[in-house]
Amino acid sequence: MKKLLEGSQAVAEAVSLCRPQVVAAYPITPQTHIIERLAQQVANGELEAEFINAESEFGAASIVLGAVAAGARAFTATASQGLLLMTEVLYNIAGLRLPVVMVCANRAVGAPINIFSDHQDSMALRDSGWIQLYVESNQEAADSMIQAYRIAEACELPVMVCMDGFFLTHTFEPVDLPIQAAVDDFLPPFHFARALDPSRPMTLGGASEADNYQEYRSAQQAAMEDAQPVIEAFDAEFDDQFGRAHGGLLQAYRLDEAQTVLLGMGSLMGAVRDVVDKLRDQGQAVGALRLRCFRPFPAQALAQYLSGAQRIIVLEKAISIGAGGIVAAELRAALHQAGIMTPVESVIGGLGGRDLTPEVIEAVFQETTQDEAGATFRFAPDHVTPDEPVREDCS
Amino acid sequence: MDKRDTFRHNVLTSGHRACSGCGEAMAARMVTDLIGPDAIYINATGCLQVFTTHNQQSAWQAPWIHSVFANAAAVASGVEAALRAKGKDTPVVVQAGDGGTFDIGLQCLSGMIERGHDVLFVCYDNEAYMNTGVQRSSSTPHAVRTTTSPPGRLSQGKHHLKKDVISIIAAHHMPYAATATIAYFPDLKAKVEKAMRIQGPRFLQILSPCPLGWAHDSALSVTVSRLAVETGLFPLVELEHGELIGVMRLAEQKPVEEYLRPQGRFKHLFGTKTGAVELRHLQALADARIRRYGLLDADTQWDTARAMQSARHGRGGYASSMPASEEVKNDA
Amino acid sequence: MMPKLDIEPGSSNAYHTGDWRTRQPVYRNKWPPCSQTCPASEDIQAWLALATERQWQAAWRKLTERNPFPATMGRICYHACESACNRKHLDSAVNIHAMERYLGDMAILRGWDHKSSRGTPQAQRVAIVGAGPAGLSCAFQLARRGYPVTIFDAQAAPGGTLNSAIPDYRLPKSVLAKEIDAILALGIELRLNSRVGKEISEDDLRDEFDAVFLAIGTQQPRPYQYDNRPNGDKSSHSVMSGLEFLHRLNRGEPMPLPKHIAVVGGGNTAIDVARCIRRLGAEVTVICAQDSHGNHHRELGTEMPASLQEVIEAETEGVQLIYRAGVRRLVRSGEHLSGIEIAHVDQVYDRHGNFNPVLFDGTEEFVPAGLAIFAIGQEADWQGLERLSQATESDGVWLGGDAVGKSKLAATAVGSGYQAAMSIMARLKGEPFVFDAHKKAQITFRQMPLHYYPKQPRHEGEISEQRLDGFKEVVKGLADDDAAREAKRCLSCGVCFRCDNCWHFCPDAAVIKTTAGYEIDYDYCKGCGICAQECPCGHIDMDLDPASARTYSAQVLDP
Amino acid sequence: MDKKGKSNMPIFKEIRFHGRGGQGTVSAAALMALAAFEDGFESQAFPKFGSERRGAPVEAYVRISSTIIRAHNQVYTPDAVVIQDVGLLRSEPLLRGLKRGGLIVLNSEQNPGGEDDNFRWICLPASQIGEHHLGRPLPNTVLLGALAANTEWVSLSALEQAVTNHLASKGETLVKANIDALREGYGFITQAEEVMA
Repeated sequence: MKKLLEGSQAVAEAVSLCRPQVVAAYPITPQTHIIERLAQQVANGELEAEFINAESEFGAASIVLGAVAAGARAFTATASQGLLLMTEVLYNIAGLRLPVVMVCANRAVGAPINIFSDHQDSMALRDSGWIQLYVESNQEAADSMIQAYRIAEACELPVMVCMDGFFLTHTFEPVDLPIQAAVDDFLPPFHFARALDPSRPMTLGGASEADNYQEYRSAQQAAMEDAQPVIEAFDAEFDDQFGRAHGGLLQAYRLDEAQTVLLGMGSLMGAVRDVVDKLRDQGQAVGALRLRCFRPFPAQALAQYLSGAQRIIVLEKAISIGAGGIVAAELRAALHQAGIMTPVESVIGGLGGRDLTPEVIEAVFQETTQDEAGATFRFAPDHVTPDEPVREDCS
Repeated sequence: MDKRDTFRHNVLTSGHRACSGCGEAMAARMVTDLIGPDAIYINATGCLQVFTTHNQQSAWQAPWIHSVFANAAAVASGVEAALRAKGKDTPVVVQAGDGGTFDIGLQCLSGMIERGHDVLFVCYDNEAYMNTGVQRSSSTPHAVRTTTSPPGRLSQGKHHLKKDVISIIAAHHMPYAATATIAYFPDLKAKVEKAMRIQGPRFLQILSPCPLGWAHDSALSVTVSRLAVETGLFPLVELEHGELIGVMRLAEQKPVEEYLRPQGRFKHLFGTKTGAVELRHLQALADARIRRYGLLDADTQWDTARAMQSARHGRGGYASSMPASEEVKNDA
Repeated sequence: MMPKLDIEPGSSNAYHTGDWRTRQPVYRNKWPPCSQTCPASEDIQAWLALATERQWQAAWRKLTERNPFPATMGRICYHACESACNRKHLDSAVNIHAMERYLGDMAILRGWDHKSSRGTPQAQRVAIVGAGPAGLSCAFQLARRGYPVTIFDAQAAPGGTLNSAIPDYRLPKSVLAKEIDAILALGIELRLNSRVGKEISEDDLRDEFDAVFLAIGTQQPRPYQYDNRPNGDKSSHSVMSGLEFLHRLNRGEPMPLPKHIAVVGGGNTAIDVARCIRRLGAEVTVICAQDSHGNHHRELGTEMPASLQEVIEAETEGVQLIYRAGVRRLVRSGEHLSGIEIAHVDQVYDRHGNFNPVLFDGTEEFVPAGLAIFAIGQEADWQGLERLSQATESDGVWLGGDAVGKSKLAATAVGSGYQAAMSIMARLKGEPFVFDAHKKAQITFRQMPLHYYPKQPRHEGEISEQRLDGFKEVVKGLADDDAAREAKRCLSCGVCFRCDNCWHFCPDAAVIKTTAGYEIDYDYCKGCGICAQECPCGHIDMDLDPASARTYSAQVLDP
Repeated sequence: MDKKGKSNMPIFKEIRFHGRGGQGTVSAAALMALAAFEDGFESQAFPKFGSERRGAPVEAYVRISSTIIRAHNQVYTPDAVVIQDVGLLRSEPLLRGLKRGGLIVLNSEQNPGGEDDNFRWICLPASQIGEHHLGRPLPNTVLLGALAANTEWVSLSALEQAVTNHLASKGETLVKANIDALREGYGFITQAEEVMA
């Protein structure tokens, strides 16, 4: 049944439906409402799980590492500084091929310290070996939790569901939560073959040397490659069962005959769709492509979608300092590899919570001046906030 | 000079964005004014850092740096080492909340103390993660409601005990470690001044009520911190090289209920059978702390009554300026 | 523009957190309970504050602004101020009356006078009838402000009841005389042995003076009845009024007394009489219709009216008291009294609140007594003043003192004289007069966190060892050092004494300390209320901030 | 009010709530969105992002739409502004972006000089009413009632349902008190000639 839920609560309810046995977390804005809700569920007896208040994010990540290694389904969530403090452990989880699922409530990274949303934190972990799904709405955030456990456990890869802090975590909007039986149907109980168990004493996390370390990494890479069809397939299966799909790897919007494609990740794509509709109404051939799965990077699928585009604009809320737009750079590489030479405009904005409003997105589209020679990206213009009451009439 | 700064420096000045009635803002203002502006302050992440440095505005009138949550003591170690290398003796002071002390910052703190850095580490203990909206920390007392230790069908608030951090710190055999609270300014002053006279690592744990997280009236921050001491739940102690050298005696032991009642974070304990068990538990914890530190029979003149008493600087009763004295007008 | 990596110190001052405020602290002087209760409206706190600094003369001047009888009142006033003193909720009340006496005695000893406070001479003349505390108080206030005053009194000496009915062991005559002399030294004309209607006519008073203040006191015992015989039975040596007894004693008339005496009454006069009798060597029993002192009885309204301290002194001196007892009849053998029959009093006051005891049959007891003294109140004697007493302030006539009003305390008379003086002056100047001393904001101990004050024992004057040996003063004055220390026991209720609490505790550094005191910096004050909560003396109020519609509660963690 | 009939009407409204930390501002926005959702609309509610300090100015936003709401941006040009504390007027530009003809629901006994004909002012002593019903001067549900009565964007019954659901865990007494407060607020209807469509 559809309910109006805060994003954090929707995610917590969805996690709860996945029957995690261990939840560990350390509070950080804007992740807190997720773990607070889970804590309340445990206190009320609505969720049978061990809820562990860690002493740091480093501890929280390590707790879920241990929990999954011991064969339990586990959950954690963090953001920003907390995600970076987890970094060493997150690489380790991925290297151990433990199917951990976590939420990153996307937030800027300090200094200067800033609690508002951008993608700088999770993008910094892009090379860690985690699957990363960037969600657009609270509905998708909730559904993606259920998909994430299925994907993680099927691929033995950890999954990070990235949802924009505040824009999603703190926003109430309609969410349809599935019933427990349906989720149980979709997501079988977790059986971890390599679980630590005296009846089958195995060693996890041993040392490796030059003659085989690289093979661990190539195996991870292969697993990532293999995960792409799995992600697609489970999204389709989810659609069959629950009547909702989120695009699997990529979600296209009005791409038919689109000459210009606006591409981006996360909640900003809602506004992008509104802009696309408006521009289409004005006769512009514009479409949108949402990159839901950033890791594994769906290079081939992207090339297929974008083969006909004449103008590609990538909007992204992170910057690789010293290089520029991360998604744009990877997209250029992918298109180049596919022999598509359409230039990719890289527009960076929304850092530290700056609002990428429909007006800003439209302005980005309308900007026709050439980028400075040699520039690989530009910053999005600012939204102009009216200080005085506007004289636009109420409808 | 601004008349605001005539009688003290206001190292932590106005315009900061702490909640109304913030105990931590009060404690930090007291401590930093006692130390003065000729010091370098290192702040861990937390309320104090957030509310004093909002968006390109700073409430600090002394050199101050914030890095991340866990590393304040290590940053301070570096600052102190640099000053030593440059032949300076500027005091170095760390300010952190209980999260940055008891939990995420404990490792760096332990390292700083073990290496003997000449740093004063001040922990403003408000017994939970208030900056993120009241989640439990290892400093949160038993049975307290927070958002991550919520009471529910299976729970009476936090299951675990408040970490005895002063004992952990003192076990480093460091020169000076003490507890204090905002309610007893003369005591706090003596401890800060003493700490500033001592070389080497020093530690102060200052109980700083949070009207938001403790859910008490914003006017009661001082009152509540006084009751924490008077009930025995928060003993005021001093340790040198791991040895207990002084306590604040309780002039009168108050029942813990007096302390718990005004605080919403204990509200769920009242009126239920399971809650009553936790109330007895909290009383027993207070009794045990009183016995452990000898708070009722310590051989010291310094007690909770003496430490409360206001200095009488001027004469009171300048009521002669009151309108009651018509003579003033008529006689003229 | 590149934002700064280093931020200016104190730049947060640009952000005014005062806008967050819904309540605002305000420094506001309160009227402490001692002054609230003082019938003479003394600014007790102010003169005690001066005394803490050993500014004795300044303290005395502050005190005498309202009451020119400190040495007298310090001895005989029943000090309601001390019953009201907030300090009794910490340890024990400040010994205000001893301090008052200390200052009064010092003034007499050092010869301080009131001349320095004389105001500009005025033309309008005021006549005062009665040289008791009310009349003298009124004369004092008017004379200080330059008005020519003439006092008429029927007696041969001034002082009224203070002179005629207060025993020497409580008030030595010389002390009263010195204080009256100091008042008269302001240039007041005193005409003794001058009874209106006899020595001077009502018309002359009206004609010669611009204003007349009638303060004739109560010199006539209230009528009492027993055996259906009225009190006019003056032929009897076995029955008299308390007032008559005290007058005769004070005049030094010899009074042969029987071994047992019964005093009927529960007021201070009854106790005075009883204590005098003890000093004259007889046994005495006080028959009191009301209950003994105690909270329960006070709540019921049946507590005896006499001062508790006086009762304790009386009991110490061997006075017997019987409560809840009324006189059924006098038991005589011939013309001699052998005793009185008393019975249990059920109801003391009737439903209108009038004293009207109901005695229960069958509860009679016999109290042996050779003399019965009825001390059940006294009344004014308006003979010769029939017309003036009906006049009003608009006719230029004021009434005051014991003769009017319910309270018969000397301090009330002093306060009444003060009020009359103020009213007369205002009328003579054509200004409106509002007496509002008791309408100011009060302060109770509940508004004061008393734990901020150290406990200190109350200093008492020494008690004479030979108290029943004649009529020497029982209580001695305070020692000098004790007086200074006792003054410091004043909590300064409602009035700032610069403890720094508000300044120390403000989380927002929004209290500014100055050489003159403290100021709230409303640019930054968030209105948390800690300063008000922790102000030891309750000097700070939390008002609704004028910019805010309504206060909101910060009590409960919101969902 | 008929849910289906309502949801067929194309509308898109944005509301901004101003209050102080601790006044239930975010809750008010959530209740408004919940009620609109009850009425069959799409809706969205969210706070001004950032940490909330007790006593500090707080904002929250609501969108109500007959079609799906996809954007997650802040509200810049609201159709109505709800002001929970008149004291905020002295420092915050509370009317910024408010559309011409927009509604201002203000917790104040008097109109503090809002003679601007471009807006409609509803002033009511919501704290007093709140205190009367709740024992605490909480204005939020009272103002919601007034907002609903003067806009017809949401029905009273939907608001009551929202309050009942949202506060269920706090006990029946609190639910009832809030509904009473809501109803009294609903009684404050503008003097103006018409209500907004």
